[in-house]
Amino acid sequence: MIAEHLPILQVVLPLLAAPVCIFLRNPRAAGALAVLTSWSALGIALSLLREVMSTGVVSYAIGDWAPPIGIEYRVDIVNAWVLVIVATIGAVVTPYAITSVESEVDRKRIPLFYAAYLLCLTGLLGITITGDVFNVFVFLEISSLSAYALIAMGQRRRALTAAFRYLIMGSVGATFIVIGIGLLYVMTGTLNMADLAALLPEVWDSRTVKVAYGFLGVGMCLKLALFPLHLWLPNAYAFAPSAVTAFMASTATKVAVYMLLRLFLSIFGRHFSFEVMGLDLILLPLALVAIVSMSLVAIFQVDVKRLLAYSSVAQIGYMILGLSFASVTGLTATLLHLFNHALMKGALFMALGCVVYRIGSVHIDAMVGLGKRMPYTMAAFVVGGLSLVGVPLTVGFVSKWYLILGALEKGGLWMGVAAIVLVTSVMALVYVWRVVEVAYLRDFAGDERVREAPWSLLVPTWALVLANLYFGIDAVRISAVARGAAEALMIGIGS
Amino acid sequence: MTASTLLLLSLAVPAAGAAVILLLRYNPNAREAASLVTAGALFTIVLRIYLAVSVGDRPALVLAEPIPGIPIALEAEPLGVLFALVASFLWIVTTMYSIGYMRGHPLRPEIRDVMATLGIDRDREKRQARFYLFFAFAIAAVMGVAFAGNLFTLFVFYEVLTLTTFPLVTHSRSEAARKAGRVYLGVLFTTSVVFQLLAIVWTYAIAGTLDFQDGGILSGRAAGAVVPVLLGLFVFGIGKAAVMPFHRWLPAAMVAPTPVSALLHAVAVVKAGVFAVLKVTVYIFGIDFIAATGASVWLMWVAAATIILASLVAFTKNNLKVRLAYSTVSQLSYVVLGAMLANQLGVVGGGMHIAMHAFGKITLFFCAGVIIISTNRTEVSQLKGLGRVMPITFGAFFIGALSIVGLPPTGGAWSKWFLGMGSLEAGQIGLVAVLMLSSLLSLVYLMEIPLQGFFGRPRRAPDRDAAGEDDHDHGGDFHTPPRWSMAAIITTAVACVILFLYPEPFYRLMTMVAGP
Amino acid sequence: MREEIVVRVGAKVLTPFIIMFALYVHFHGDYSPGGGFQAGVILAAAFALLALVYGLEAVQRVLPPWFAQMCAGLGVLIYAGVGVVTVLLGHNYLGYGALAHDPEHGQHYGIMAVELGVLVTVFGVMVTVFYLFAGRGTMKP
Amino acid sequence: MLGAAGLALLRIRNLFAVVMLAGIYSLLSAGLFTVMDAVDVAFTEAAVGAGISTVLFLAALALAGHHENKPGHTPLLPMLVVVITGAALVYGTMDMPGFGDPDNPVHHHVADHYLEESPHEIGIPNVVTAVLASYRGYDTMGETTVVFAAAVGVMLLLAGGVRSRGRAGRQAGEEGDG
Amino acid sequence: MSVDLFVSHYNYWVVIFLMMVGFYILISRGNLIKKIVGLNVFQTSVFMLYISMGKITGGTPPILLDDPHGEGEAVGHVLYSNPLPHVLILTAIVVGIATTSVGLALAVRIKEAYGTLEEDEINRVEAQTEAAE
Repeated sequence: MIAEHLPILQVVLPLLAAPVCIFLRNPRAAGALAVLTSWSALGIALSLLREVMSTGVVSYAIGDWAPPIGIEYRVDIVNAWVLVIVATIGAVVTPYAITSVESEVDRKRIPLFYAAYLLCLTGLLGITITGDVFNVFVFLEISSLSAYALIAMGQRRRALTAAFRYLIMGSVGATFIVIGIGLLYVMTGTLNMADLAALLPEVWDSRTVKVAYGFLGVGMCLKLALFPLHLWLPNAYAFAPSAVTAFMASTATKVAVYMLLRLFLSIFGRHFSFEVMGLDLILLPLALVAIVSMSLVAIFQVDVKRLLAYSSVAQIGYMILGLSFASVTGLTATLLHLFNHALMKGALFMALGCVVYRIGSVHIDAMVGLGKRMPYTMAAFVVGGLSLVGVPLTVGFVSKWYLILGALEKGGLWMGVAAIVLVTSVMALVYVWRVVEVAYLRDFAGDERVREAPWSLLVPTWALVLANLYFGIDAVRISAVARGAAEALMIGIGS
Repeated sequence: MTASTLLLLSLAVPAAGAAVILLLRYNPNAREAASLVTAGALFTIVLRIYLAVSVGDRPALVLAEPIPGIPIALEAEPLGVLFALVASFLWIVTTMYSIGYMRGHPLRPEIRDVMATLGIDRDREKRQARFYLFFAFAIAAVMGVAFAGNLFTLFVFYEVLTLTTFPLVTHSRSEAARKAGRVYLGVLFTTSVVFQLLAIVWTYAIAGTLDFQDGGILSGRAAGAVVPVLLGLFVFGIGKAAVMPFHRWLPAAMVAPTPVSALLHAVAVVKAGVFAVLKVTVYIFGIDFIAATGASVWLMWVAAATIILASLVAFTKNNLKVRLAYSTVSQLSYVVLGAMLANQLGVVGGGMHIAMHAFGKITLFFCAGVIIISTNRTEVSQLKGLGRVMPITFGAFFIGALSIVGLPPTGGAWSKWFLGMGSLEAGQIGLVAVLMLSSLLSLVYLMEIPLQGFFGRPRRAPDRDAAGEDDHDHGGDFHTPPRWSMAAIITTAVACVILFLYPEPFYRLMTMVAGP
Repeated sequence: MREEIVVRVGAKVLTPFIIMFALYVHFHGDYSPGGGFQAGVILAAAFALLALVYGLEAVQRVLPPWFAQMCAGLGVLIYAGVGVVTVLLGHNYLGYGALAHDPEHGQHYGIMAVELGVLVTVFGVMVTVFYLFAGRGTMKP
Repeated sequence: MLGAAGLALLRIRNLFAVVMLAGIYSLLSAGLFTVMDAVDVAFTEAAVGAGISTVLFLAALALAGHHENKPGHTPLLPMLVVVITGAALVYGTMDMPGFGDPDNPVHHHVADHYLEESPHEIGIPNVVTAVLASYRGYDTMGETTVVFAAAVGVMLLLAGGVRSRGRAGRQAGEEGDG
Repeated sequence: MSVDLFVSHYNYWVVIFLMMVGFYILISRGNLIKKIVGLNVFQTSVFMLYISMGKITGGTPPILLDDPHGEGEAVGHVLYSNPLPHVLILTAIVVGIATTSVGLALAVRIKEAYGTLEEDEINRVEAQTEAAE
C-alpha cells in the first residue's frame, strides 16, 4: 500500500517534519529528525527510480482527481533521476549540518534552521516531482523563501545583502515564470504538463506561445544562474553557512536546470524548441561565454568559497552547453553533469566547511599549509577539485567525455566547442591548483591549535568524495540512467 | 597463477608496496626494505608476463567500466612488456640507489644544506616516506600505462602518472620547486587534456572503439586531412614525449631529487610518453595506414627539429642535470621519429631505443647524483679533474654516454642503427643526416664531461688522500659515495654493455610488434 | 500606554466583532467569497489592532509568541495531516472522498478541515510576523 | 487611476507616502478584481495588499527609516530591460484571444469541468473554494507551506537580538569535539 | 492595427503598462524598501493579467446561483467567469505577501548591519570591507 503512495510521501515527509522541528525546540533533536527525514527521502527516491526504470511512468493523482482536473505527480526517468540527486545531497549534507551549523548559527535558531532546511528540501523535491506547471511555481517559492532565509544565516553581514539580492532576482524570475505559465494557460486552458504537451502543437504558431516560451526561459535562467543572470549566485554561495552552501550549490540550480529541460523539451517539445525557437542557437553562445568568462573570474578570486561559486556558474554553462547540442549525447552529458556536479561541488563545499569550522575563514591566505594540519579535509578538497577539473577516474571526467563526444558527433565547427570545453578544464585546474599549492607546498603559519576537523564533518564529506571516485570508475549504471532520461526528454512527455 | 592475474598483480604489488611503506613510515630500514622487496616482486611478475607473451600469449583483464563500451582494460602485448621490463628492472636499481642517496651518507651540516636544496630533508622522516610512497604509486601508474588494453586506459594511467609524480617534483617545497611544479603540471595536463583527450574522443567518434588492435582501428574509417591532424593531436598531446614546443616541463622537473629525475624523468615518465606515441601509431592508426596516407611526414620533421634543437640547447647548459634533461628531450624524439617513420625498421628502432636510452640515461643521472652529493657540485664546468677522484663514477658516465651517442660496444648502437635504416627505407635521406648530426652533437656535449673529468685540470684540487674507500671522516668538500648508489651505477653501466652483446629479448619483442 | 480612552474602548468593542467576522468569513467560505486564508488574516488583524492600542506586551500576555508560532506549524500539520489520513483510509493523498461514506460529504469535511489548517497557519504566521516586526522596535530602540 | 498611482510611486521619495500609495494601489486593483468577477481575489487583495502588507511596510519603515535617496546612476539599462520586456508582452498579447470572449480556450477544457461537475462532485456553490480546497487543494497546501516558510524565514532573521558575530565562541568550544 | 484588436486587448495592455511600472521601480531604484514596493506592484499587475484572462464579458462571479443539490440545469444558462485563474491568483497573492515579509525582514536586518538601505551606500561599505581584508 505504501508503495503506491511513494510519490506523495517523497514531498510530504519533509514537509511534515519541518513544523515538527520547530515544536522540538531542541537543536540536537531537530537535527536528528532532519537526518532521519532526509534519509527516508533518499530511500523513497531510490525506490521510485527503481520502479520507474522497471515499469515506466508513475502517475499519482492527488485528491483522487484525475489529471488534468486535479494536480498530478508524474514521475518518469528524468525526474526520478533528479529526485535521486537532490535526495542524495540532502541525505549527505544533513548529518554534516549538525556539527557545522552548531558552530555557525545561534543555538536558539537551530531548530528553525532545520525547519527552513527541510522546507527547502521539500520545495526542491516538489518542483521536481510535479506534473503541473502552477504547482511548480508554488514549490519553487517554498524552496526559494527558505533559501533566502538560510543564506542570510551566514556569519558575515554580507550574507544579508547577498540574500536580499537573491530574493529580488529570484522573485523576478518567479514572476516571469508566472507570466509564462499564465500565457500558456490562456492559450490552452490547462496547467497539466502532459496535457499542455498535447495541446500546444495546435497553437504553436501564436506569438503568445512564443512569448510565454521566452518568459519561462528567462525566469528559469534567472533561477539556474545562467550567465548573465547569475549575479545573485556568487555572493549567496560565498556568504551562506557552509552546510547551506553545500546543499544549495548541489541542488537548487540543478533543479532549475531540470525544470528548463522539462519545460522546453517535454512540454514544448524538441521540434518547437530547436527548430522553431532556435533554442540551441541562443543557448550555445551564452553557455560558452559563461564557461569561459566565469572560469576566468574564478581564477582571480581570493575567497575560496566565492572561487567555487564562480566555478559553479561556469559549470552550469556546461550543462546548458549539453542542452544546446540538441542531441541525445549532449543531453546525456547535461543530465550526468547534474549528478556529477552535485557530487563534486558538494564535496568541495563540505571540505571548505571543515576549514571554516576550524579556522573560520576560507580566504586563500588563511589556507596556507593546511595540507599538513587538516590532511583528510584537504585530501577531500584535492579529490573534489580533480573531479571538478575532469581528471579520469573521477565523475567529472565522465560528463566531460560525453560533452566532448556530443560536440564531436556534430562535427565541423563544433570542434571549436570541444576545444573550448577542454581549455576551460585547464582553467579549472588553475583555480583548483592555486588552492592545492597553497595548502600543500607552503608551511603552516596560523594558530597552533588548528587541527583536523571532527569526524562528524569528515565522514559525510568523504562519503561524497568516495562517490566521486566510485562513479568515476563505474559509471555504467548512471550513464545508462542518464541516457535513458535523455532519450525520454527527446521523445517528449507522451512516452 | 594465470597470466591475467599477473597483470592485476603488476598494478597491485606496487600499490600494496605503497601501503606498506605508509604503514612503516617511521621505520626507515623496514620502509626501504619494503620498497626493495616490492621492486623485486614486481620485476619477477613482469618477467613471468614476458615469458607468457614471448610464446605468443596475450593475457588480458578488464578492471572496470567507467563509460559504457569503454572499459579500463589491461592487456599484455610485446611493446608494453618491453616497457614494463625496463621500468620494473630499473625500479630495483633505483631503489638501491635511493637508499644510498637519501640516507646512506654521513650527515654533515653543509651536506644537509645541499641535500635540502635538492629536496631531501633528512630531519623529517615522513617526508622521505612520502618520497617512497609516491614513487611506488608512480610505478603502479607506469605499469598501468605499459599494460593498457585500450587508449582510454592508457590515458587514465597517463594522467595518474602525472598526478603521482607532481608531489615528487615539488618534493622540496621551495619556491623553485613550486614554479617547476606549475610548469610540470601545466604543460603535461594542458597538452594531455586539450590535445590528447580531444584526439581520443575524436578517435572514438570515428571508430566507435578505443581498443588497441593490430593494424589499427582507424584505417578505412578516416581519410583526408583528418588523419594528419589527428596524429598531430596525439603526438603533441602526449606531452610526456616532450616534442618541442611542449618540452619545457622536463628541464623544470629537474628540481626533483636525483633518483626521481633518474627513474621518472629519464626513464618511466618520458618513456611512458614515447611509448604511448608508439602504441598509438602501431595499434590505433596502424603503420601501414600511416605510411599509405603520408600523415606523419610533417611530424617526422617536427621530431627531427626537436632532436637538433634540443641538442643545441644542451650544449649551452652548464648545469649537469639540465644538460642531461635536454639530452633526454632530444633522444625522446628519436623514438617519436621511429614511430613516425611508420615502417618496420623504424618501429623496431624506436621500441629498442626506449630500452637502450633508458639504461644509458639512468646511468648518467645516477652518476650526476653521486657527483652532486659527494662533491656538492652541480655545474659541468666544476667537474674538471674529478674523474681521477671518482674513477668508477666517471667510467660509468663514459659508458652511459657512449650508449646515448649510439656507439658500440653499448646497446644504444643497435637502436640508432635500426632508426637510421628505417629512415633510409622511408626514403628520407635528410633524416639520416639529422641522426648523424645529432649523434655528433651529443658526442660532444656528453663526452665533454668524462673527458674533462679525467683529463681536465681542476681549479681547486680536491683532497685526494681523503678519498679513500673506507674513510668516513675527512675534511675538504669530498665525501665517499654511498655504496648502495655505486652498486646501482655499476649495474646499469654493465647492463648497457650487455645489451650490446645480447639485445635479443628486446629485438624479438619489437619484431612481434612490427612484424619481422 | 495610550491615554485615549475612546480608542481603547473602541478597540475593545470592535475586537469581538472582528473575530466574529473572521469566523463568518471562514465558515461561510463555501457560499460566498472568503475562506481560511482571509479569515486568518482578519483574525490576526484583530490582535494587531489590540497590540496597537494596548501595547505589544499586553497582547503577548493573552496570546504568547510561542503559541502563535505553534499555530503556524500546526496549521501545516493539519492540512498535510488530512492528506495522510486519506492515504491511511486507502484513498490518494487529499482524496477527501475517504472521509465519509458519501464522497460529497467527504469533500465537505475535507474542505472544512483543510480550511481550518489554512486559518490556523495564516493566523499564526501573521501574528508571529507582526510580533517580530513590532517587537524588534521595542527591544532595540 | 492605477497608472497614476504607479507613476506616483515611481517619483515619490518619501517612503511613508510610497507605502500608503502602494496600499491605495492594492485597493484600486481589488476594485478592478471585483469588476472582473473575481470577488474572492478582491477580498484577499484588499486584506493582504492594503492591509497586512501596509502594516508590515510601516513596521519595517519604523525600524529602518523612511527617506529614499535620489537615484544616483542613470536608469538607462533598467529602462531598456523594461521596454524590451513590455514590448515582448504586448507582442505576445497580439495573438491572445480577446478580452472577455467566452469562446477562449481558457474557459473550456478544465474550467468547464469545474463549473459543471463541482455541484455533483463537491457540492458547494463557491466554485473558487471548491477548486481551491479540493481540485487544486494540493496547491493550497503548498501555499500554506509558503506562508509557513515565510514565518520561519522571518523568525530566523528577526527573532532574538543582534547575533554574536565572529568566532570567539568556537575556539573555546573546540575542546569538546574532534 | 485594427480597432478590433485594440478594443479586445486594451485591457491587457493597460495591465502590461502597470506591470512594467512595477518592474521598473524594482530594478531601477536603489532603496531596498522601494524595491520591494516595486515587486509588489509588479506582482499585483501580473495578478490583474490573470484575472483578465478569466473574465468573461457578461459573466458573473463563479458562485453557483442554484441550489447545489438541484438539477444544475441552470448552469448552462448563467455565464460564470472562469474560477481557475482566481484560485491561482489567490495562491499567488499569498506567495507575494510571504516574499514581501521575508524581504522586509531582510531589509530591517540590513539596516541594522549597515545603517542604510541604499544600495549604493551598501556597495560602498562592502567595497571598503573587502579592501580592508
